Amino acid sequence: MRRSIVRLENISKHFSGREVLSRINLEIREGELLTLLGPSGAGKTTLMRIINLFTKPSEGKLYFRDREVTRLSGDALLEVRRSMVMVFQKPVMFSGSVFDNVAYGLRIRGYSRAEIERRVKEALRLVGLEGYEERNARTLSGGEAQRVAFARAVVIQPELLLLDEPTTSLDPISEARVHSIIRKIKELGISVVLTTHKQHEAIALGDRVAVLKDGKLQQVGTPQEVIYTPKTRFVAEFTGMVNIYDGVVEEVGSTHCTVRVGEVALMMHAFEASRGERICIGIRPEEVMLLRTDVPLNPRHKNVLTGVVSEISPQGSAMLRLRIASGGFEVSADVPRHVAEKMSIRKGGEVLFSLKTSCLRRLEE
Amino acid sequence: MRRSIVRLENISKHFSGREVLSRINLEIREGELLTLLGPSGAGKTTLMRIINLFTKPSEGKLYFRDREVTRLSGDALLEVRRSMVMVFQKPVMFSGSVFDNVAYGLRIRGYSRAEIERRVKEALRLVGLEGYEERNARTLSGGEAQRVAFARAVVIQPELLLLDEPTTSLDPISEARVHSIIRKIKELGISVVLTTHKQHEAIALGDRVAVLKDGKLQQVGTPQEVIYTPKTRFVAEFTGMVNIYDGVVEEVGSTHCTVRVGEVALMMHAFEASRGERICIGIRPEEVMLLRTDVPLNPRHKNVLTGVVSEISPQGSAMLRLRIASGGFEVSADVPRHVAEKMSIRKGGEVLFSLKTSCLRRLEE
Amino acid sequence: MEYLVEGILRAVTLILTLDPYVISVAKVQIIVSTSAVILASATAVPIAVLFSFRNFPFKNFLLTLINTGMGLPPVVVGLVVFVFFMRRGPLGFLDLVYTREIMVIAQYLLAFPIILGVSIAAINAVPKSIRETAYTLGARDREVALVVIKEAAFGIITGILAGAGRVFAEVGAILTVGGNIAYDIATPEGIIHVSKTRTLSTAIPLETSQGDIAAAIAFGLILLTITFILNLLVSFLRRRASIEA
Amino acid sequence: MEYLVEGILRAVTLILTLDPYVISVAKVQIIVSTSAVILASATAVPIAVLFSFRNFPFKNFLLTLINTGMGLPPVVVGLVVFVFFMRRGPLGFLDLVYTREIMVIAQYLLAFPIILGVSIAAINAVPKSIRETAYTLGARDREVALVVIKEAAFGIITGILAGAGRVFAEVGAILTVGGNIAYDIATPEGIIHVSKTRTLSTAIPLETSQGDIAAAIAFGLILLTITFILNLLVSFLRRRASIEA
Repeated sequence: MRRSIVRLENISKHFSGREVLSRINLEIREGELLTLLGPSGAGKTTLMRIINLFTKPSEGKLYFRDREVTRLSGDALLEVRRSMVMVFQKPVMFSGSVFDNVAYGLRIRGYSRAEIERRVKEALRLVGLEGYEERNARTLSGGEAQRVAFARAVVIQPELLLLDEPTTSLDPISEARVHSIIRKIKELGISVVLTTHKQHEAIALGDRVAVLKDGKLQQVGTPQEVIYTPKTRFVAEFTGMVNIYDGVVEEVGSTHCTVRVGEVALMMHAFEASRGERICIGIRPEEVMLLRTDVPLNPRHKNVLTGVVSEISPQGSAMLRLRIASGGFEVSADVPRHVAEKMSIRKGGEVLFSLKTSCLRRLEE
Repeated sequence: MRRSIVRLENISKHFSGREVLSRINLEIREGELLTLLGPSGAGKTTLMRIINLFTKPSEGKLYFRDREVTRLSGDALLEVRRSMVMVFQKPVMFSGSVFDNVAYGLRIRGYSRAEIERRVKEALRLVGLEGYEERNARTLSGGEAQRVAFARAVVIQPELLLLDEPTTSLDPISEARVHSIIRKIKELGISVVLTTHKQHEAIALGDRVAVLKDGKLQQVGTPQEVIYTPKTRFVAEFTGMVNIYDGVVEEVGSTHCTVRVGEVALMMHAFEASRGERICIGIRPEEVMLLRTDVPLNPRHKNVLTGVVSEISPQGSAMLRLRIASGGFEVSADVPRHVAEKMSIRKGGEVLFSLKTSCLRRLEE
Repeated sequence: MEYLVEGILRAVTLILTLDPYVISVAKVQIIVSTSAVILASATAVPIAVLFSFRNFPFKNFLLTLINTGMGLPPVVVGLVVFVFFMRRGPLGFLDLVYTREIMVIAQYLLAFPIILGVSIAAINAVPKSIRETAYTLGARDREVALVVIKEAAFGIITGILAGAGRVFAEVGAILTVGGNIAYDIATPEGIIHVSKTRTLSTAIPLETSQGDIAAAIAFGLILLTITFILNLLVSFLRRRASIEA
Repeated sequence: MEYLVEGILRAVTLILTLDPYVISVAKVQIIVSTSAVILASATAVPIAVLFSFRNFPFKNFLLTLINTGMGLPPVVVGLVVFVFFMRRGPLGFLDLVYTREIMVIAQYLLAFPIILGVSIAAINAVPKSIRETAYTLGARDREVALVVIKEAAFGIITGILAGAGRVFAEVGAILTVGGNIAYDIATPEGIIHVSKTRTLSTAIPLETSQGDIAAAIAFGLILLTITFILNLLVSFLRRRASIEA
């Protein structure tokens, strides 16, 4: 296991009576990129500010490299803070040149002129702004200013880089460029925490994803864990598990359970529950399996239902999302375009589909 | 063909010497939802402002219901503008109650008190803010204010609704809610133009997608046309066609052409070109087909290459993106997770893949 | 120190016993300055709306002129008014020098550019998006103007109060054109002073130079109360405005 | 009208011939007001930085006091200074009434709250994110303060100019504490006036009331030139600041 850089232990934060963060336990490990995924107002920025020692937590302890730093001040605080840098959601430039901006952190650390020039040049190359040294920082475009902010942070060679929503409101091409800069920064061995409200970004960039809602950590895990075994209803919803149902446990067996959703009884892998208990279950739309009607039904398919396609809309470029109604039970299914074509699926047509027992997951509320 | 509501004929717009829009020809049809897709600075907002008669075009003609309205002013302008409403990217509330805000357009049109109350109530229900009438509009959250702005626009029952980047910087759950409101508005028979820089949004919502770059219309078509037959390199890049190559035409046949990209010769469907011409070609990552190595090669597979997987990263929830190097030729391939598992694909492993002739597309620069 | 305390006590007594001289000086101040502010508001606010909604030639030049007017030393404004109205000046036939009327004119000229300038700034500070929202919802120019005025109301009132603050506290202009005149009336109780053109602000330097510290302090206290109320209103409006926004 | 033109011509002549009386009045104004502004700047700007970077008890109360000070009528400030320094007042032993020193003190009290208030506002107007960026990059409090002062420089200078504008144009305070005194000197060319505590702004009402319109206009022109230069500097800085931002 990699060494921990920052560890949060039962961190809570109240602002004027409102609990913005609630009992957060989280570790940031050396060399990893952790994405902090959640909607606006989830407490992502507050968490970042606590890590960067801007905000003192109301309760709990903060460790930096196994040393408690919760209530540091003065020079001790400065020393710890100088190991990390935060890039704010809307970076501001100091008045002066791009060079002045990028050099700032080095100057106050007393580096030599030659060293500063070498490092600034290198940092600007990293973000693709070679030769921008003499430009007035206040005349840069939004995207350029953001890249200067990245250079200004990385030039210090921090152990930990905190990126607060770096791609919010960027178009996809600028976003891709920022992603590639972040990957290059990671290759320099710098650990990164990145907040985002974009599921696809959290998944594409993160070694681990921490999902935050209303100040509570919902789940921490690899991208795959978060997507395929979401712990809570919220994580499921936020990561695109659009089929979520409230059901009642009908049978509890040793290998399987049966859950009733409306008029449909669904078979699931066994879990701990008692009969009559109300639970919440979900299935990802791409795991709904359409079956061919021209061949005999394979008995290993469980939860086979027929339904009528009530809606077809594009889902990204490769998939179509079908809305299928099976009596009162409705499900969304994502099907590759070519499959849908091959099966001549059309609005109003009838389809046969199966919900694999292993793909039906129980969710906490 | 549906009747046209707005038609732009060779519309150009200069601001202090800079050409923000260049010879735009575009038609908005009755009942359709047209998405205007492009990066920031492409001219999307300027185009919306021209349609809403805020900005006069420098050149070209604007038609509303086949009547030229390019240079209207005074009461004639008012009459045309009253047929449409724009919702700005960052909606502002008038000081006063939510009711006052939503009622504004009706009051200045002289509706009766009873009619205003009925319609405001209905509009607030549409956006899910029943019972908010007496709330102070300035104390609403950002998301609530935006929904009030939608209600304020729809309550007038415009023929055309202009939505300027309604979901920029929203998290996925708020975005989904806005999408559902937009779909409901469309069902009321109101035509909608929506600008966005999000490819997935343009594709999921639009009956047609118009792609704009640097003030020039790159392509207008159904979502499928824009994704699978992008006309230009830019449209291809912006809609996620990540494999784009510069090549040289080697052979021009009646059914097929051959194009050399580095050391690889690729066979494509025939197109008009002369030998030695430099062209640009692209293929979508999900159309790169991985082949099984344990069965004999099917002769209908063309452009079969072997390569080494140099990188694997998650692409959304259902797919993995492989970076494959075949000598100097590199390609990204999106493969469903379960397929990748079945084929035991791993970093550093060797794969066999095919680029279908019909999936290789020529792009204009 | 005792002398000072005694002076303050006598000043308070003068105010509480409604000393006719003190009252008449305060009355002149209030009549003149209030008239000037009312006239300036009535003319400046409509012009501010016009400025923000219409383009016309020399608009920028006029704006510069307003800004210059806001920065003009009151004593110079007083001097200009004086030379126009002095007996051998171009408007001398009106015979207004050293009357309350000319004091109103001078203070009007002081209040007008401030009220106009602040009102224009308040209207321009209303986000452009407010106007455009009204327009896109189908409003006419007149209706948009109403929306904008409503949004700018706090700022406009602040401008009026700032104008009031300038004229109530000002000495130079009112001294130059008004002359600081009081006269005597014989009453059964004896001879008392009554102000013709003497105001709170011009009376203070006069009384101090004549050694009547108690009267000067009485005038100072009344003046302070007036400006205190004006400032209180301004900060109240600021707070209201920041809650609204 | 001719009389007016004649007055202006004679005023210009007085200025161009460097009339000793006119020069000595202008000199008193410039010495007194400039000293006051320099002293006020030297004390107010460091205090403004302190205010923005340190929390201490009664901070809000002090801020309210500063705001009140900015709105205080100059004539009342003059009165307060006068009663403290008058012969039988608590500081009477210093014997400063009707000297240039007490005029500097009074104008210092006028300039100080404006410079302090505007500087605090300018420093507070520097986005919080500038400070936080400096902090996250590893800056100490002192280094962050330097960054913020650099960003607020235009605003602070504007504050100093506003203070200068207030004291150069002001009549009430300087008249109350200075007494508007000039005396006569016999020279071979005859008797001439020389100012002791008479300034441009206090001389104008006096000269108009004594009928020497030419001298009043001469003083007005010089005063106007000074305030014009101050305003020019302010609007130049505003433009620079808006280009920077």
